[in-house]
Amino acid sequence: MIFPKWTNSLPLVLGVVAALAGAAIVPAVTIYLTPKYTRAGYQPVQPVPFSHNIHAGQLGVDCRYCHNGVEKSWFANLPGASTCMNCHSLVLKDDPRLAIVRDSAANNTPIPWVQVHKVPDYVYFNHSVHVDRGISCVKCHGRVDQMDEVRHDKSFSMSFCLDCHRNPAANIRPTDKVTKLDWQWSTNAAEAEHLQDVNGKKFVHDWKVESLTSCSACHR
Amino acid sequence: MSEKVYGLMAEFDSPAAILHAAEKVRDAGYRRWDAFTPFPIHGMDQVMKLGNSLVGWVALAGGAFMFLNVVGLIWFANAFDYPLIVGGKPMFSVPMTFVPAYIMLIMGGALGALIGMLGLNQLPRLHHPLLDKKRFELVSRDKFILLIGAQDEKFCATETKSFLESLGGTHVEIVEDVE
Amino acid sequence: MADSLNIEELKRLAPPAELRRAPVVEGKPSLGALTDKLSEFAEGKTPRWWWILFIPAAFAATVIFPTCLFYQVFTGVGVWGNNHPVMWGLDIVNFIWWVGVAHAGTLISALLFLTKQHWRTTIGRMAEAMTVFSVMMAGLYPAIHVGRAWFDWFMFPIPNSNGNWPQFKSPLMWDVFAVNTYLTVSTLFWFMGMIPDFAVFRDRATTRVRKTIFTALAMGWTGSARQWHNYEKAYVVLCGLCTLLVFTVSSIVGLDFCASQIAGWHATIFPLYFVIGAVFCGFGMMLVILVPLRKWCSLEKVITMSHMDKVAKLALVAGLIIDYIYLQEFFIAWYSGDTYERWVFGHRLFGHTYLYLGWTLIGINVCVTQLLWFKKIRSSLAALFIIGVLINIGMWSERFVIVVGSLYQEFLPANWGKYMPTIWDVGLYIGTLGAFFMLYLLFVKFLPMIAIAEVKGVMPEADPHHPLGGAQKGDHQ
Amino acid sequence: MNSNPTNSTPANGRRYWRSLDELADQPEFKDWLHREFPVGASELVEDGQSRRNFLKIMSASFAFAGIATLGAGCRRPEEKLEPFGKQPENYTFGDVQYFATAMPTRIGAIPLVVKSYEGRPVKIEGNSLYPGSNGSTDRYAQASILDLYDPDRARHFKHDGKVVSREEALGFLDELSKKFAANSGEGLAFLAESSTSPSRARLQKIIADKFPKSKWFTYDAIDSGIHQRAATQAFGQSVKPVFNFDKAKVILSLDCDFLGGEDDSHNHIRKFAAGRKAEQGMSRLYAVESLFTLTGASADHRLRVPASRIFEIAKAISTMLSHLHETGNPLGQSAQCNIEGVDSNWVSECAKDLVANAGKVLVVAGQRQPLEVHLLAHTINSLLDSIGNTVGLIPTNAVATGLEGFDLDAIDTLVVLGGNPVYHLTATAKPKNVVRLGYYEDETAQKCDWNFPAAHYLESWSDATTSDGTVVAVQPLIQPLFGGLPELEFLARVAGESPTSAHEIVRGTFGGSEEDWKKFLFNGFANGTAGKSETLSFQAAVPAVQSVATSGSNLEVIFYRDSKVDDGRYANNGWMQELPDPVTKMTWDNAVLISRKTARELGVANGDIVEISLNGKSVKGPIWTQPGMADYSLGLALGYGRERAGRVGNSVGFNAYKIFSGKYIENGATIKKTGETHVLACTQHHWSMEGRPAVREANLEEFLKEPEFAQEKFHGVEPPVVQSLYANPLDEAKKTALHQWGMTVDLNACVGCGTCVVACQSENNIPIVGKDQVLRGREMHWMRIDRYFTSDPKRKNNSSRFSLSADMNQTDENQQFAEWIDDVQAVNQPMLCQQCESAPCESVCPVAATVHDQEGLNVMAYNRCIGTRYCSNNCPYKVRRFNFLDYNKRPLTELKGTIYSTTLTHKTDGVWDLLRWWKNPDSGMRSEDEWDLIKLSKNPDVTVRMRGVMEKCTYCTQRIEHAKISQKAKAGASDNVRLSEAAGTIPKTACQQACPAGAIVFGDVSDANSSVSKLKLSPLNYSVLGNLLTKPRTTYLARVRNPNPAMPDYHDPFSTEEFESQSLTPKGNS
Repeated sequence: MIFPKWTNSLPLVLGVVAALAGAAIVPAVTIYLTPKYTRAGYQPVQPVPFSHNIHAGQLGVDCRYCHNGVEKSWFANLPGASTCMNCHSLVLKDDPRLAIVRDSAANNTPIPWVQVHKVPDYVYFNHSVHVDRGISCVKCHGRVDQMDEVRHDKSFSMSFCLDCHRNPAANIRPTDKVTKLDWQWSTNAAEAEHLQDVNGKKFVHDWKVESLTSCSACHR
Repeated sequence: MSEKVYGLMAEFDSPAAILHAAEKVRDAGYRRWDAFTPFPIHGMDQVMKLGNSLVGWVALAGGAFMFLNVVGLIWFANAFDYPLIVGGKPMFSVPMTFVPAYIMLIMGGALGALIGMLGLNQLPRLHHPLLDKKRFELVSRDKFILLIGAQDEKFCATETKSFLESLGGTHVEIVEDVE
Repeated sequence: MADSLNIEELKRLAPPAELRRAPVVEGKPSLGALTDKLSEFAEGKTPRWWWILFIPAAFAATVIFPTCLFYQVFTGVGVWGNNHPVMWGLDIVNFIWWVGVAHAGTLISALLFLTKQHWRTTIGRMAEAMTVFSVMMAGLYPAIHVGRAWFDWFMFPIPNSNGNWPQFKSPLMWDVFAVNTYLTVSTLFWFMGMIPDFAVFRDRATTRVRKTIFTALAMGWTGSARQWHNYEKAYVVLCGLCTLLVFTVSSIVGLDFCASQIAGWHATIFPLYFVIGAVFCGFGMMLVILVPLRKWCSLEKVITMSHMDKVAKLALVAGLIIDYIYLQEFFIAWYSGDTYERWVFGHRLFGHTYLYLGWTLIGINVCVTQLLWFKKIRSSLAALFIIGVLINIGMWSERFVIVVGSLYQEFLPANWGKYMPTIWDVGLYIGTLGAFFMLYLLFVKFLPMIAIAEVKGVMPEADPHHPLGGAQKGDHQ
Repeated sequence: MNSNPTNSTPANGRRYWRSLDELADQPEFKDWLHREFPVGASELVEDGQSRRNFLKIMSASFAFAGIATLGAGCRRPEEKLEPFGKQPENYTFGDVQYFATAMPTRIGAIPLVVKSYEGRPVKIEGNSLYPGSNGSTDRYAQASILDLYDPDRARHFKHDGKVVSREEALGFLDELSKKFAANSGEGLAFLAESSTSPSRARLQKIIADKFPKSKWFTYDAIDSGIHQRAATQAFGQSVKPVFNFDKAKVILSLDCDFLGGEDDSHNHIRKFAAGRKAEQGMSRLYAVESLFTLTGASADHRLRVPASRIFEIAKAISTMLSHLHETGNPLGQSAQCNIEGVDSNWVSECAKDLVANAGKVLVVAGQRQPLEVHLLAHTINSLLDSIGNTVGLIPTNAVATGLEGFDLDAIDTLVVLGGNPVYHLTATAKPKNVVRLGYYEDETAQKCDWNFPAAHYLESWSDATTSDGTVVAVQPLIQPLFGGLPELEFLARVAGESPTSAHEIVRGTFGGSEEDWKKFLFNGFANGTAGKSETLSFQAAVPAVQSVATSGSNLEVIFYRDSKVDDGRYANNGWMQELPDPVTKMTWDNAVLISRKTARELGVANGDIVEISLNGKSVKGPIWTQPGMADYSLGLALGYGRERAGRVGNSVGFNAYKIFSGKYIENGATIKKTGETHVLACTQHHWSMEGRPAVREANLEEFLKEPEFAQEKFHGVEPPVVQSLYANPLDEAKKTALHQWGMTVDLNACVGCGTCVVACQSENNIPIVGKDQVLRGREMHWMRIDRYFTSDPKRKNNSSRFSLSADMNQTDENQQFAEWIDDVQAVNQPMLCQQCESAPCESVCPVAATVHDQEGLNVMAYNRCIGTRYCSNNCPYKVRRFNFLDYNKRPLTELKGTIYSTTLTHKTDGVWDLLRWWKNPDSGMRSEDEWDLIKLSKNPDVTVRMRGVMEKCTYCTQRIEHAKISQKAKAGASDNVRLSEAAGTIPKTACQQACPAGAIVFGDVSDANSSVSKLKLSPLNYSVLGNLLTKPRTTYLARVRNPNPAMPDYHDPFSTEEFESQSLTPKGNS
């Protein structure tokens, strides 16, 4: 006899192990190998400790003050140092943390900001059409006004885009509220949801908002 | 290492012999016994009153499960979750669904049959007391062995042995279960 | 006393000689002798012919095959001769051809089992092995012929963060299911059939290594009546499902063509056409394999001339159906009045560039096949071997003519072009042939190439109601 | 000013833009900083985002699409975004900018609008503001942008073959100028190509004044100035003719390929197409020619005669007309012409037709024809009151061209401006000193002492005059990539002028107020500067030309301007090399064109290399049998056989200049078979349409009788009526979609010039594949022009039935021996994705990589494609193209080879490709500098496809999306999101925009008022292969020919006759 008696339970054990492994691997892959994990949460250290929390949150500077191309271009540009200097030539004018900015403004040496949000090259995302049509910054970038250093908040996977494209009514808001990241229809959650539903449908109808899910919407 | 009696085996020379012996064992009121043969012996099923194998039902269940799953998957993937206009054809229709669902029915049926067979036979079972017996190796060749299990209510090492010998069985031996 | 009575009775009951079934195994061996005979080759010393065949096959499988494969995957489909308009060339020709080769195996082992053809038992296992290995080769082609093979997983319905799914309207999608199912089911069937024989090998094993391996493979098979009971049921079910597969897989491959728009492809006959073509091709391959093996493995008494005769007759039947389909295809093309159809079918025989292949398929599949009507031919092993090789060539030509011949001159003459395979196309084909024969030789050498238990099971000695099975007078119920 | 390059940091930029630093202190650079329409070249350096955006390339890095790149720490690699230090005003990053400029040609200029992305030009369009223009260009203009990014262009200042600094080189020019200022130009000579630039003329004058003893030669290998010289001689004043094909009712072309090989053809095509509208009366074109040209293909009647006999025919016609003019009698028996081999009825009936349409007649002579033929043409034009009607005469400056008096010994220093005289003239001797401004380090550069890299016209300031005399601006879109000099600056430096900046020179020439100047630059042209046509009378004697009878031992040779490489200048332009010749469909080669009969007589066949001997010189080239070619003529395209063109153009074809002596038509040639053969790569192998109703034609008469001749019930053949079992989900989507896109292609307007093909290639980042791949049928053009030769079916031994007909058996290689190719008609059919509503390609894709969007586009998601190629197999139109190899990433040197290097074994820049790919999946098998230029040249709006991916036309979906997004962004919180033709917001596809004939119309078919909807209602509208029920969105307007019933060669269009002979139900039997 080659095999001892305990081997008789081997098939069962192996089966159970395989089942358990499968049960572990599948969620592990879906959690750790998808953009929800690999992208969301990315928070690189930036050359200048610029705080969106202070500027956009506490001081209430509108997003478009710095990202001024966002309504016109596919690209939400980063401001030139000259934009920073509009204020910082007066405020904190000698702060050592702003040395790079002053240098950049004076010598036109670009500040090497680390890119946080990015879609693959074959995806043609256009900021202007979203922002101008009532999709708020917060929908993709999260509460940037509460972040000291910008963090990649959402997954930016294709299904993330599709979720909204399939149901724009649930995400659309008045165009003047687009950059108000903390804006709600109402402070009451249930009421807010109801208003979103009613008004969202109305906007989608009135503005002829399309629910584009075919390839041509994003890929060219 | 403890040894336990597993049963008594007796050897027969022809299919007819073991079939006759089996009939007598059955008639003698034994319940825990089995016949080991190099090939299935026509009529043994009836002698042992095995009835209809459940394998067929397992296969049917496997096939039906796969079929319905594939139909559901296709409807979910192409018509519900992400409907796209493809070639001017409907999102969900019988022709596009039937072929893959049907072929997966075969897959499910086959898997069901194999798994059912293995499961009902409690295979794989790499350790078996009989495999220790030198004479048992002839079962896969040209001998036919009848085994009466020790757990049978009527089992009695000496009586059963003589009973088996009376049936014409040769090489009647005790089979031990080695831990 | 008993013997004489039985013989008297048998003589009375026996049908006339010409209607009598030929014995499955000649020479009336005892069950034990038969077991020895059938295990002999796998247990014996490896003969020289095996090495002579194995070394080149292994070279093709381990050197030529990966070289061609990696070169193609790393460089692009452009290394092949495929072009615009002939986007599919040898890759798909060989795919269909290999699928075809596979089919006879399933047909022999499954359909003939259901129809209770006992003679199938001696060649069934070899046919199944042929099926398994050729489906492996076939399945490889669709996977690697694509431009970006590393994205093949797009074709499987795996939930992903892109939210994308495969497109189930595509016949190629059906192919994915069909080929995978075929590979899985035929492997299961093949393996399950081998379990009792693994037990035979286990019990005969003389070395510890063999004992260990075959004990593991036999999975504890004891041959108990209860095991046989479930086993037989499962076997019948699998046979039924495999029979369905015979008709389904090639039909689905045929759907790749008939669901398209192209003249020469867009025909409802294709599923049947491909099934019969596949079976025909497979019987050809069966002849090619059986003729030498029965001799070299000294299996003349197990795979008798009667077996060869039956395989040849089946090949003839398949060939005749194929001929009918050819006739019908050309007739419909003419009768339809469709310019494009007429052009394509006219060009198959009377065109240019590929007309040699067109005539090859007519010459072999229509003409050479008719030789099988003659008993003399059917009883000549050399003739059968040659016809087997020719059938494979003929069917390969047919695949080529269908795939390339319909693509190279279709609707708009401005698109017309030509296709010539490159060394990488041919190299990959040689590589798959090598891999197939390498696997087959390994199978023959190491695994039970004949279904020992099954053959024993159909011997008269195995019938408890037959005198040779130990039946006494009065046992008949 | 968008940005301030002086402040840029080139630290992480590639070597190209280093020049910006070096240049920063140059005065012309400062000038560039302050000019009107700045560009953001510095962006290239500064902004990582834009650099990424150069190339929307998809690569294997996305193998885990949706799982993100598994870089360090399971995160993607860090990328930097580097914004401006100073925020530029009025500039939005990512926005497209358009600048007006012009491409100078020999006798004119093409007004252009160039699309620029982050400071680099990416696409050239015609300037539709330009009076009369429809915003079209020609193929050369479309392809010229690739030259800008040519990695092989001259990059260095060189002296005696060694690289010198820019300062040193410019210092030399100063010395040169001083040296010759001292001796008033003794021994100084200039050799320039002709130019219409007023600024250059001004500088030329300055030079002539400053160096009175210097000499100036203008020489072009392709002489397009003959029209002007002939008109000047004919009318006694310095005028150039403008041909108004749109005003003509009857046009007679005397070997004039005005639709193809002649300069300014895009204007001619536009005007010609305008006069050929079937519903509104159409002109009739008679062509007498030897080569089969595009003009011949468009002709209603074509007479094939040797080019050297055109004079006789012109003479006969003019004699008949003079007779009429003098006697007032209609043409009688006396006016029969007696030319051997020419049907006299053809000539006399043609003459009658001319007379009958007096005042609306236009006779044009080809530029390769001698002056005498031109004079005869003007004689006829004058007799028939064409002057001032169909022929405008615009006053112009007389330009001396040619090399008369060019004496090498008398020249001390020769300044060569552009051109490639060593190649064109096969010159061997050289003057003492040669200074050259050249775009490439070509054959001429090898022989020059000093080489100055020239700036591309998209990099330089200049001006030009179009063929109708309008002054247009040439302004730069990008700083010279390799610091090349604009021609004007170079000349100014030689002249010792100040300022030397081209900008200031042009500004100086222009004069006028600042306001006018701004307007000039904005519009790209100066309004109202077009020449006014003068009415002059013919006043010249036409000398007789002795015609020579051609035969097998006395062949005629015709040297013609190649439709792709021009005189050789585009030899290193891959788009042009790979563009199929409009007539032969040949790529990457030229050949000895010959007629079937002549080839048979001389025992040569396609691909045989023959040696042509002419006047003691000889050249070897492969034979190509050209249907419809005159017997005993050889057609030789100039511009090939370059030895130092660059990696693309080297040793492509053979150099016909070797036997060229300045005359475009020569007699007395003989050919000899060498026994060698050469493989020619054509993109279309089969010549005949085999009677299939792909192109549908009728004569005008039939069209008037039965306007719906082209409908689905084409000539009595009913399409099968098949009802689909299921409703098309697109029909449901139509209810809510904003637009439904559709296109019509007017086969009556299309002449097959191929501009659309190049435009599509430029717009959609379509790679070139090289000759070997073309031979394997793997060219990548999304849009192709199918060209069929049709013939009298009676001459074909053919039948569609199951017969062993000779024709069916014939391979494409043997078409050249078939007699039917002698007299053929040609039809062209632009073929692009038909955007079928029931697209066969979609349903077979296993991964849904190609699906329909709600607006009826058959879209293709490249990043989803796995490359099963099933879609292409199932496409009846075969308009899908597959990346068999990594065409973008393969090195240029592999364009001609057959061995494919693979990432497994190949090294680039000394590193194994597999390793490079592992580190950066975007890297190619091309060296970094080459790869960078390639990235620059790509359109960032379109994904660059990797190998293994199927690609196709999507009606320029990037343009549609751009228009839709702009409209939606503009609409904001309103429902004004629909694009409409009335509002001018409908985008144009690249092919549509480029088409000189306006044959392609694209638009919203759900808008009943759009022009495409109206065209689809035309009775001429039909679907190709409509009976397959694919329901194409691209439909065709059938072609109507307008032959003269009185002519001896009047017949139904051959394609119709072929169709009827193949059809089971003959005409009238339905």
